[in-house]
Amino acid sequence: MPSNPLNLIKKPKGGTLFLLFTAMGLVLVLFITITLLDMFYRQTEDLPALFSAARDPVVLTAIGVSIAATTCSTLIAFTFGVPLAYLLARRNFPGKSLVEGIIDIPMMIPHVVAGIALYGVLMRSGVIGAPFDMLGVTLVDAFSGIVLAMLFMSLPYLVDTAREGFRSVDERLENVSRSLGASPWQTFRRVSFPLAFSSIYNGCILAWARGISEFSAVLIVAYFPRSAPILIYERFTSYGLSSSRPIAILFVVICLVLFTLLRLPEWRRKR
Amino acid sequence: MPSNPLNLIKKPKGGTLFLLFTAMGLVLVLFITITLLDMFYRQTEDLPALFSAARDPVVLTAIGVSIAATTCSTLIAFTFGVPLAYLLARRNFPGKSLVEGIIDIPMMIPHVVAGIALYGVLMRSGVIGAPFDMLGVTLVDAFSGIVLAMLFMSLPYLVDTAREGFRSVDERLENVSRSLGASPWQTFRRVSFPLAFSSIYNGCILAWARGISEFSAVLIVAYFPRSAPILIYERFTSYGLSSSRPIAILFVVICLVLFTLLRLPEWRRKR
Amino acid sequence: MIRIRDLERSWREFRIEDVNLAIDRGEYFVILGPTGSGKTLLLELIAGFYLPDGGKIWIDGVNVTDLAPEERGVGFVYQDYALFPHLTVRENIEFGQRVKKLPEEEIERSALEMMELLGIEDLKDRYPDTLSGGERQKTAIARALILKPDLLLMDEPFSALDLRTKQRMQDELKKIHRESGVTMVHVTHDQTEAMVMADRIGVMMEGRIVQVGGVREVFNKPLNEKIAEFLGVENILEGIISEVDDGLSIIDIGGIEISALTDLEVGSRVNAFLRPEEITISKVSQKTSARNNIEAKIEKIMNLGAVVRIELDSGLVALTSRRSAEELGLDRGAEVYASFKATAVHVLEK
Amino acid sequence: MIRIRDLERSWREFRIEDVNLAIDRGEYFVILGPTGSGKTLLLELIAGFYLPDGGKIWIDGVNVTDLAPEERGVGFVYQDYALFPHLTVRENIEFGQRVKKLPEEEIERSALEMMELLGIEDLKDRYPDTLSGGERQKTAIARALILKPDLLLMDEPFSALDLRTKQRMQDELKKIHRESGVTMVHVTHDQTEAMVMADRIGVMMEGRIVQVGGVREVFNKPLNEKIAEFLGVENILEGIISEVDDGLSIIDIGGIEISALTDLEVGSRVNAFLRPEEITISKVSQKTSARNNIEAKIEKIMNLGAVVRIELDSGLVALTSRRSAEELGLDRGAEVYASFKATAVHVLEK
Repeated sequence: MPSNPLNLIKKPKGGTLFLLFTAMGLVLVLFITITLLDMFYRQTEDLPALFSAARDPVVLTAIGVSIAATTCSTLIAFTFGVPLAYLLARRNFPGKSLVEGIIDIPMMIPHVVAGIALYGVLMRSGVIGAPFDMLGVTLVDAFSGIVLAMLFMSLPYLVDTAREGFRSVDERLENVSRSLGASPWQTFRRVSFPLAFSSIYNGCILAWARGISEFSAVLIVAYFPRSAPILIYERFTSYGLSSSRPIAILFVVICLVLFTLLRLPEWRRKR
Repeated sequence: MPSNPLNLIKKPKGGTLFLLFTAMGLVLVLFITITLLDMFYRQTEDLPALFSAARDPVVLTAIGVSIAATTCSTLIAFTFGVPLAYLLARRNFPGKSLVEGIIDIPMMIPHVVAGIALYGVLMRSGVIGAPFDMLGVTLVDAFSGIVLAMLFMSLPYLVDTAREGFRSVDERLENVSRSLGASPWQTFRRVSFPLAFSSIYNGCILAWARGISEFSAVLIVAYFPRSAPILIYERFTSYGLSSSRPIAILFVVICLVLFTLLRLPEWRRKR
Repeated sequence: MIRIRDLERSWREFRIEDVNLAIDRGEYFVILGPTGSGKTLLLELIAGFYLPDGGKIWIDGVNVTDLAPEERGVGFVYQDYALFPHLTVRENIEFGQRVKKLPEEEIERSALEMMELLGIEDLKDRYPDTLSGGERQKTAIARALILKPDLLLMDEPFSALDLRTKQRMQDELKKIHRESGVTMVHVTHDQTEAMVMADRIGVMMEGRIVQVGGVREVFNKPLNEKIAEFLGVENILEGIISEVDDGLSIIDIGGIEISALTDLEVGSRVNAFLRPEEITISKVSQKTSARNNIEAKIEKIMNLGAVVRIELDSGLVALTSRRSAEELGLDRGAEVYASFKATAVHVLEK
Repeated sequence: MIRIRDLERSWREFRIEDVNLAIDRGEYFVILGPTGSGKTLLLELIAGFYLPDGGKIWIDGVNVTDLAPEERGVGFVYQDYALFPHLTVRENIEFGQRVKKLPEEEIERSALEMMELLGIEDLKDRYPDTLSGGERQKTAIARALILKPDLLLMDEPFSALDLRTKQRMQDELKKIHRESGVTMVHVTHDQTEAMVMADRIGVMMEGRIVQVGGVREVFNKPLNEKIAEFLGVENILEGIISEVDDGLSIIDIGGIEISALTDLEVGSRVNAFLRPEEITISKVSQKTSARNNIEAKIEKIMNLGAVVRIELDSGLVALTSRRSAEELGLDRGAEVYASFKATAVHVLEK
């Protein structure tokens, strides 16, 4: 009998190959695990710093800004992205793959470049910034700038996921709905949207997570009001690791908790 | 006959719903398009700056550092990630989903937090940095630090894509290969790897692209030697938009060209 | 009820063209054709899920060619029933009335009636993925019928069912058809199903309706060789008419003479079609003027379960029951007589 | 050749247990069982793709239970042939010799021979996705046979083929079996296929081998009701033996008496099995001592193409050819005689 302890699905032999592969894979797993656990472990040596960070209004405000901004950007992405996703899933039109390509650009270009491009259009004299400036609204170094920067970076995640969700809805269900007398709008509301909802929700979570972790574009477009990543970076450059780490830990824990809470309804439904 | 010009696949009616959806989708498409085109368009007003950036050795060195570092990190990810991916696709073992979860962590946590965590382990007194320091190798503010930061951030893309590639290889092909006398290693080399190759290659491209666009973690771990995103940011904070934009444009164009070249063999094969 | 003129449409790899068809009110019409012949597309065009590239469709005298599906009042049952997976059986059935915003009371009452009619009231709170094939089919039919459509289109309605359920549902569907009087158009690739269900059959091949007629007419008198082959007429014999005597002709098939009924003249080159189950294999000659009798040697016997397929050296293929093959002691190389009625031969000029 | 003792294995939703089996050298052995009975898993255990949870397997006297697949020298042909999609037909066939690092010259020569033998030399540079079902099957068989295995395992080898190709490939495979003398184990859920191909049959149900025997033996004398039902014996009659006379017994089936051959005693409660194609329907009585003859009324006639299925009011189901049903003018409500030989009834004590 094979002695390979990983051989639990009882495949005969081949143990040495898999042992070698396990060893190689372990290198990567350890790299990630050690990096993260070390951060938490080091902080246990200075718990007071963690507690004081958790009470520091500057820190809490920054985390609040991050959460509020990514929530706003996700809502905007949802409102405009779901119709676009439905369109891309259901209609053929000239230039469709161009549109799909454009939507994916923010994922492909370096984040800093996106920040530079966003700064160019959002600044007071920019194509988008100028009309807002006339209304007395400043986008750069403002909450709205954070939201737009996050929106730009997180859009593709929502649109792509929702589009695949709509694609996986059998088009014949929509046909049947129409033959039962439902208008296109009724069909969308009663059939396509509910059936794609789990994908759309998933896309929202992805967009939300991508938004809250965005740093590069926000750094360039809207240093103020300080969002959490900016504050962590600022503390790091000004006071070093020991001053930024408690905030980083606080931020990542809050992110992961919120992330888990957002996923909860999905996990429930699957059971 | 329907008058909706998008109605090219000749679906009856439903035009108003789709017209509304088109309008909403257009907002997003325009947001991305305008942001990017504006950057290029503005630069046309100052072409000399673009040309001088293209000749500036500091700029070229920074772009070179970015390309070299992401290529190194992709090679490392390939070497260790492909065996791990095969393992995850083919074997069941206790804690498998934990391992899969760990591999995906770098995608889920805020980039700055990853940077802080990486700095903590890579610095001279860090868990990984200390042994290297004894060998006389410094990881922080060094090329190797850039590579490790990129590796951390881009790993999940390669492992996930390669794993799905291996999963899509019919396991029965491996069975048949074994029944024809091939050892596990011969089966991997002659059947599984070639059949999953296109996914693996795709994963490499994703990891490469993720690496080259990484800014946050690199900013914290290895400001020097300056990679392209760092240089762009430095110029932006020191001299403003007009000084950083040419580099941004140069960088993004080079990225997209390389990206396209890397995709070329894949497109060819599909025809 | 339905009139279709010069209908034409391409969609992906499918193409239908030159479709002209008239289906009567209350009829059970089966469109029979091989996979890929465009049957489903034709049904979807009638329902309005796609618009034709050319041609017109009338339902009940109204030109519906450009109408949206929700304006046609046509019920549709897809191959795998396309039930809304997020709704219960009852919600599926009530769907059409709900979008029409009928009073809640009426919706519930008629949904209940419909479920009782089909015997699925016990399933009302179940979701489609917990239903068996037959239950799904009943739900899909109920969902369509509750709106009292004049026309019900069904795409391979039995292909997802096992044999027993299929036989039961065929009876059920015929009953619904008799009692409701709704015009039914049913698409299938299965000859037996078409025989069992149809009032009339339209044979569809390569995007065209190539033959329309009653069941016997279509199966016994296919219009050409291709149709004959699709319908399972395995014996297609080329020959020349050598003699005509009062409607009964003699056809010379490479030296062998067979009698058949035809109005063609002496010297005509013809194809003669003969279904394998029309041939009786026996050990004694049964020749009469109205019955062909060919001496032959068995080249091959293949056991197909209850039936045996016999290939003769003359090229003829016969099907006979395994029992009678055993009783006759048929075996490879045996000398036998293959006999068949002159009326079983269907003659067509080449 | 193969000996299996107390084999046991669970895998996903499948489970096999208590499998004991002996297959002789050179035999064509068919494992026949319904979908989900664990047939494929059994084959994969013999090939060594999985290890058993318990029990032992010998091939050619060697205990291979713990050997890796590459050490067993067993050919395997999967249901859809599992050709390597990135290799040409020729590269697929050469695969086994290449991993064995045979001399290039020998590899090419024997691959060419094998391709010529199966008539696929023209396909040698084609990739699997351009091949038809039959061509794929030939390639898969060639790929396995070139290594001259003592044993070839085949998982539903015909299920991916259309009817004509299937019939041709069945002949081809029988020929290969005769000429090469390789032991073949073939798994299928198709009774007809088992009848056509097998020297011996092992019936597998719910993870166990429930009956092993020659073709006639298995089909005519199923060991219990479940097997009988799976094998298509539609008439399963419960009764009591009321009279025994020199081996010919009379069984009382709820008032109707039928004769059958059995050694059981008077008063035994039995099940009598009767295949529907064994029943002849006629308008005149054919009673003899060795032939049962039951008066009945036709309750239902169902047209199944070449064959007609007749349900009688006595509960019996008969299959007869459509032609003879038409000649007799059979119809619903007709009074007929159902006759069948006493030897066609298979009696089993309850």
